[in-house]
Amino acid sequence: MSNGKELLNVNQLQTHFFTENGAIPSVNGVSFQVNKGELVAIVGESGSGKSVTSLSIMGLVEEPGKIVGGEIMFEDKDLAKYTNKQMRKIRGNDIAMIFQEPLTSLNPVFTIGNQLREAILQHQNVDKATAKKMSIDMLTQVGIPRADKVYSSFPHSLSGGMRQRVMIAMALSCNPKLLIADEPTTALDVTIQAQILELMKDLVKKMDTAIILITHDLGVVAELVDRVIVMYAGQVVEQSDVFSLFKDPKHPYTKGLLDSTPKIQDLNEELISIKGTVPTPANMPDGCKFHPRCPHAMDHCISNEPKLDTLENGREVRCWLYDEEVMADEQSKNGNEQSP
Amino acid sequence: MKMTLKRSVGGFSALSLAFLVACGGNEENNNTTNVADPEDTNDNAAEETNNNAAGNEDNTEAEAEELLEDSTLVLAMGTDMVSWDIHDHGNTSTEAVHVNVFDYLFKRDSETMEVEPHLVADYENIEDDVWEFTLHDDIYFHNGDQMTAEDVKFTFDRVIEDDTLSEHSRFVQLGEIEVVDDLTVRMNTDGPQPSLLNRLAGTGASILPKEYIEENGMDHFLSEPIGSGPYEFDEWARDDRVVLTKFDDYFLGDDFTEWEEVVFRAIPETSTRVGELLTGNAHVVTDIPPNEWSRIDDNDGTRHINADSNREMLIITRQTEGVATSDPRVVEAIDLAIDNEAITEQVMQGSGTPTRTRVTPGNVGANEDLYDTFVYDQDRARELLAEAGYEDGLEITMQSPQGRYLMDSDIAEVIVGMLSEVGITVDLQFLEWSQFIEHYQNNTNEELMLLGLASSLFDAAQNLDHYTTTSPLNEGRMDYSNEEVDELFEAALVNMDPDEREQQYQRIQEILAEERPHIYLHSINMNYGVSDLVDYEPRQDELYYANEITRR
Amino acid sequence: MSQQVTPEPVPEPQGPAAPDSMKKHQKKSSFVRWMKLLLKSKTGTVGFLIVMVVFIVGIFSDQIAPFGVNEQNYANMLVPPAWQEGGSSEHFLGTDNLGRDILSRIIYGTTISLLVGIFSVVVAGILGMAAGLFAGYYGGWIDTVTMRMVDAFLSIPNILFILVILTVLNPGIMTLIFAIGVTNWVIYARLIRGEVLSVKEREYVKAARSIGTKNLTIIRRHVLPNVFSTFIVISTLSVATTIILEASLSFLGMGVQPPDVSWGYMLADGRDYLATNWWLATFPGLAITITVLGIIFLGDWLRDVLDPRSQGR
Amino acid sequence: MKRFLIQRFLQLIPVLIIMTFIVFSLVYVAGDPVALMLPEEATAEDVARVQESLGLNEPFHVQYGIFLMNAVQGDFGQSYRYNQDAMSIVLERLPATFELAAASMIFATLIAIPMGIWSATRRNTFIDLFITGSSVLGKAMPNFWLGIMFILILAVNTQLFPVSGRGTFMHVVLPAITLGTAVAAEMTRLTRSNMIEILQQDFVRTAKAKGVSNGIVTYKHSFRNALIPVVTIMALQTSTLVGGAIVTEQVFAWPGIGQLLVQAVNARDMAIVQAAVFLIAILVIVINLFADILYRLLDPRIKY
Repeated sequence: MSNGKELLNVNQLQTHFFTENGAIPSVNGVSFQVNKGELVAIVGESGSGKSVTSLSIMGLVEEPGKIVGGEIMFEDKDLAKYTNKQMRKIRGNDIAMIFQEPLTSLNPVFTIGNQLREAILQHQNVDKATAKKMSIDMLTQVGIPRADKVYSSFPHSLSGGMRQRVMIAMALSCNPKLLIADEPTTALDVTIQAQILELMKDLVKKMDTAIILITHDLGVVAELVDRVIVMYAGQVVEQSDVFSLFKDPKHPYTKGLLDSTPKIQDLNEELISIKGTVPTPANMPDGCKFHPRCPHAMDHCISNEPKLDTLENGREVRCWLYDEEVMADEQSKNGNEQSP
Repeated sequence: MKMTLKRSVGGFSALSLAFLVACGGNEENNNTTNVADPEDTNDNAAEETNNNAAGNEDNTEAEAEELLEDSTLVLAMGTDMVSWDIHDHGNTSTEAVHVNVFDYLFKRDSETMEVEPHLVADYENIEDDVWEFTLHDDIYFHNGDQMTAEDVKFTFDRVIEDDTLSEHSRFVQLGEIEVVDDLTVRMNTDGPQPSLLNRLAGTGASILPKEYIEENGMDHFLSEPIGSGPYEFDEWARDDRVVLTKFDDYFLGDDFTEWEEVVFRAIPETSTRVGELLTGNAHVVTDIPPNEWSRIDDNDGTRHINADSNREMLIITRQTEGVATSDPRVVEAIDLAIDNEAITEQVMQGSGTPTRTRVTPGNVGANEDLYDTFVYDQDRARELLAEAGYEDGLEITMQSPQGRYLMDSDIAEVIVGMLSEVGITVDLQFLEWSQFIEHYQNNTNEELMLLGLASSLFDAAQNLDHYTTTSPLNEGRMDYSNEEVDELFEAALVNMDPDEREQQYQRIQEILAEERPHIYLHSINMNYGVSDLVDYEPRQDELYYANEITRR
Repeated sequence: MSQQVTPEPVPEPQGPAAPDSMKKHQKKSSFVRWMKLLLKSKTGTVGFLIVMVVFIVGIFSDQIAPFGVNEQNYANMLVPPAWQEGGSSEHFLGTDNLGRDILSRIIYGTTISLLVGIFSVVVAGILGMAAGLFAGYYGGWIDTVTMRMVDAFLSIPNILFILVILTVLNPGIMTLIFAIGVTNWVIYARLIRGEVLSVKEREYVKAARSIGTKNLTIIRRHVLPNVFSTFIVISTLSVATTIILEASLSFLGMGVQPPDVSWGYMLADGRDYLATNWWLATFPGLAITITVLGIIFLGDWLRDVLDPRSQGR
Repeated sequence: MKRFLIQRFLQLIPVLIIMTFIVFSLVYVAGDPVALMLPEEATAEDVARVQESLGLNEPFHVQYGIFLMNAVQGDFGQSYRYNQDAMSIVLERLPATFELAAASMIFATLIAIPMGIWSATRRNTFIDLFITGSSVLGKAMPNFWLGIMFILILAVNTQLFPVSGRGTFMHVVLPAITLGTAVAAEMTRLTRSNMIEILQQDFVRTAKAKGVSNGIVTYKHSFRNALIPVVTIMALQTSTLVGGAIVTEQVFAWPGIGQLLVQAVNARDMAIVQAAVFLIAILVIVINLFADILYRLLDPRIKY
């Protein structure tokens, strides 16, 4: 599969949580690729398994969760088989991660500098003074004024936006090949959001870092990424380049997501929301996982689970609507059922 | 981490070892069966403890011997001494330490308890109420000052004049004291005092260094006391230890004692105190209850000693009119219902002697016919109760202290059980000591009150002071009254004819044995654990003269 | 955001609003639900069973005990437990130095240990609740004085305080309960006051006040349900602490006094026999340890189910 | 900081006044010690005489007033038993109790913190179960029982440690373990639950995402945060520790304030009781104050 451009290839990843009520498949056969320097978004509602996917890549799934199947090929090495010790060399160095809550993601009792240089000291063979210099440099790069002062201050004295900049600085300090950003702007003010996204975009371009952006906000996606992966209930339901997706969403779920995102041009239109909520892993419906909420659900969807089909120009979708056989069946059954 | 693990294991093992101790003991016991004493149910566990300890026997002895080589004697007591003020402590265990640092004018012989001259070289009873004492001329205090008549006068004047001192009431009768010359004093007592010499051979009669106290003040004396005794004060860490060192210029000579250092340790917890003996860190330990005897006896290198004391357990009966116990038949029934031997032999494992008198052998005026005897007759007790009109039962209250005297609460519970067998229901009230003594002092005692009484005077004058009609120790408390007793007591108090006086006292005791203002139970034996490295003959007055303990 | 395991629905503290007709039905189903919850936790189940057994023994001690509590027998003194050499099946756990049956005494002791444990917590709870409500609700100098009193009480080790109180009042069951109660009220006072203060600031309480709802009603409806679960947990664990405390007081001669008997008294009384006749102290000691263990297990489980924040801790 | 300290000190004054009032009232109600001071043979007259000489016949408020005036000057009256200034006797004992309490605290901390961390990081394993189990057991055993067992097993039977008394380092081991066990148990439980909470925090995940070692995650990032509440508990435990010392000192014949207090209470030597309670209360308060300051130092979020 490797073609020299490919950085990460997640293949049939399965991460389960083992609880008193049995194993709960939180990530259930997820596959996707990320190329070097590529900006990819994973989109989905909370509970769709997108965060667990990212944590699985990082090897940070907590007990009682466990990767039970599939592979995570990173530069042709299977991270799913790595021990924690081996993963430590990857984490923060080759793959870095930014979390949603800048407020709680920094340790309140250590200075910014202390936490920032930690990763540098861990992965690069430099002394403390150099690490400090590199840290301050990094802080400057993420646009923090008076970086040397911020270096020795505590997290609580910084604003949310500043803290997220610190997080970015921390993540990029070792020049990673892949940056996973888990809802990096959700907790921030709208005005700050744009700045942070812009900053990330600039920096990864400069450093040739690939990004996996985890978000539920399609607005953010549109601004930043090249390609979008839509997840629902632990599975990939659609995968497409960003333009095609916005122009012509295939999966009914993607459509629903797009319809529920406000756009400047239709401010006067009513927002359409997807009815219902994401099913909890414990109460997964049979058949297509989305059928209870799907406006186009057919009888076939209730008991048969669709596969991820490849469409034209590399797009993928998991929906019976694009299966010609099924559609033919359905049409003959209902006669005048309309197509999407 | 390692240490942590140990701790948790320790926690568990403390618990489980209790079982091991027991179970293991049983098995091992099969091999080393101790047939000698089948009745002794203590054996199983005791034997085991011993086995465990056996491996360290050498160690034990080595430690004890090491101490002896340094000529250090260690005594472990249940309570610490309370003060160096010889006139203001009022307790025996304090006096037991004091006697090593101070001297009395007279001293009791260790075996016979006879009063003999000590600091006094010569004395004369000039008139019934005038006494003259001459000191030895080579007595020195620890600071080098010679002891003179002035010191004697100073000492007794202090206790006579200061009525806040606890010993005050025992010494007021001494009257005026004159210094005749350097070494001679004359006491003009307040009336004839037949028991004067006894008084001069006990608590409060140690001689203090006048000059030292007047120069430095009493407070300084109390923190750095000096006396004329065989040992000098070295250190007192309260509730821990009193350390005394040998005084080289002692007037009875350098070889009076073989110990260079004597340590009195205070260890309130009985099993801990016994532990110190078993591990060889103490040579003599006091106040050993019966359950520990086997542990001490079975251990190589230690033994337990049972000795007479001048303490007695008794029940105060309230004979105030209208109270059930004012009926002599009721008190007799109570006395008859109590099986004293069962108490002394079963409960106390032989650590007591039944008695029907308060004046036990060793005291002036003792009536030996009433000692080591008791009355017990349940049927007669029931008859007497029926005669008194209580055939359907009688309900009375008994107050008892707890933990004050050897096995006091056990004795109280046993007595309640015995009385219930003849139809007397007793509401037993255990009182914490301070509450108890308050009831006692305020005369709010109920029908019965269990008490232990000691006497330091070794003279019936003190023991029998409780029974005269107007005695503050009687009036309001027992409300016992017998004219003959009153007359005999008054007469004996000033009777300078020893034989006649003795007879008077003995007659009083006969009356008391029948009329029972106090129901006498038994004299308490004192129990000691002693290392086999030393010889020790406990004294009846419970004082620990270190020089009387000797190396084997 | 991330895929968390959904916890079992946590039972809300019962609101007082349930209409009477509903209650019976609710009771049953909630009982079943509680039992299910209980069985899920091993330690909780063990704790619950221990506590139940102890309670039953405590309540029916008269019927269960083979001998009278103070029934002496001089012919049978210091008999070891039945399985030991020299033991007798009549006295399963052996006899003490006055020939009293240890098993029977432990059974009787259960009642008194529990009485002291539970009622001292009740006394402390009532006092603390009153003080906490009063201080929290009226604020001002009442609050200041109460809180300074709480601080003063907290600065003195409670065993010391109880010791001094017991010197004044002769030790006994009632005085013990009283002494422990008046010493431990501070824990509850602080808890309740804190809750009252926070509840007072809430909008709905302000609203309730503005329409003239009585203070008592506000307290009953808004304060008590909120502190109920913490209160229950603290009280449960307090019973355990009190049983230990009573033992320590007995050791110092200030615990339950004979002819009454508690585990603490037996343990303290038998301690001198540990080296020679181990069964005198070991069995009451085990009774204390096992019971306290059970109560702590139960209390921890209660904390887990009543306070969702502490799940699994 | 200065303002905070001043404020805290000012708060102490009413606390101390209330405390002395409570103790004094109790002592007053407890009645006078005169009956105990005198031998069994003493008469009512003797009692009255001594009472007057000690000023015990004054009314309550007068006695309290005098007491308070003197207390401010550090004078808590004379111990009737020792015929000495009560406070000086109590102070004389302070080092012993301090030594015992400090040793117990060190023992407890050394045990509890690693144990708590260990069991928190190995949640639901056998080790966790074992540690939580032993900590419950540690709380469930009355400490005098533990002490006597230690003496029997470790001092008398195996002679690893001295039986009793104060002196060398070995002397303090058994009493310190006896006294420290309950505290260690409590602290283990607390450390564990704090650690579990902290380990679930976002910043721990951040640290892991940086690729730092487990040790750094556990001991640097988590422990420092978990320590903050533990410090408070340690301070609160001083009161428990002193309370436990009363019992432990008795078992091991340790010449500290605890033993002094028990004897003083039994003998109604109330000058000593008052002086000791006052001193202990002050110590407890001061230690808690220190903990408060330490708390602020450990947690940079708190501003003065």
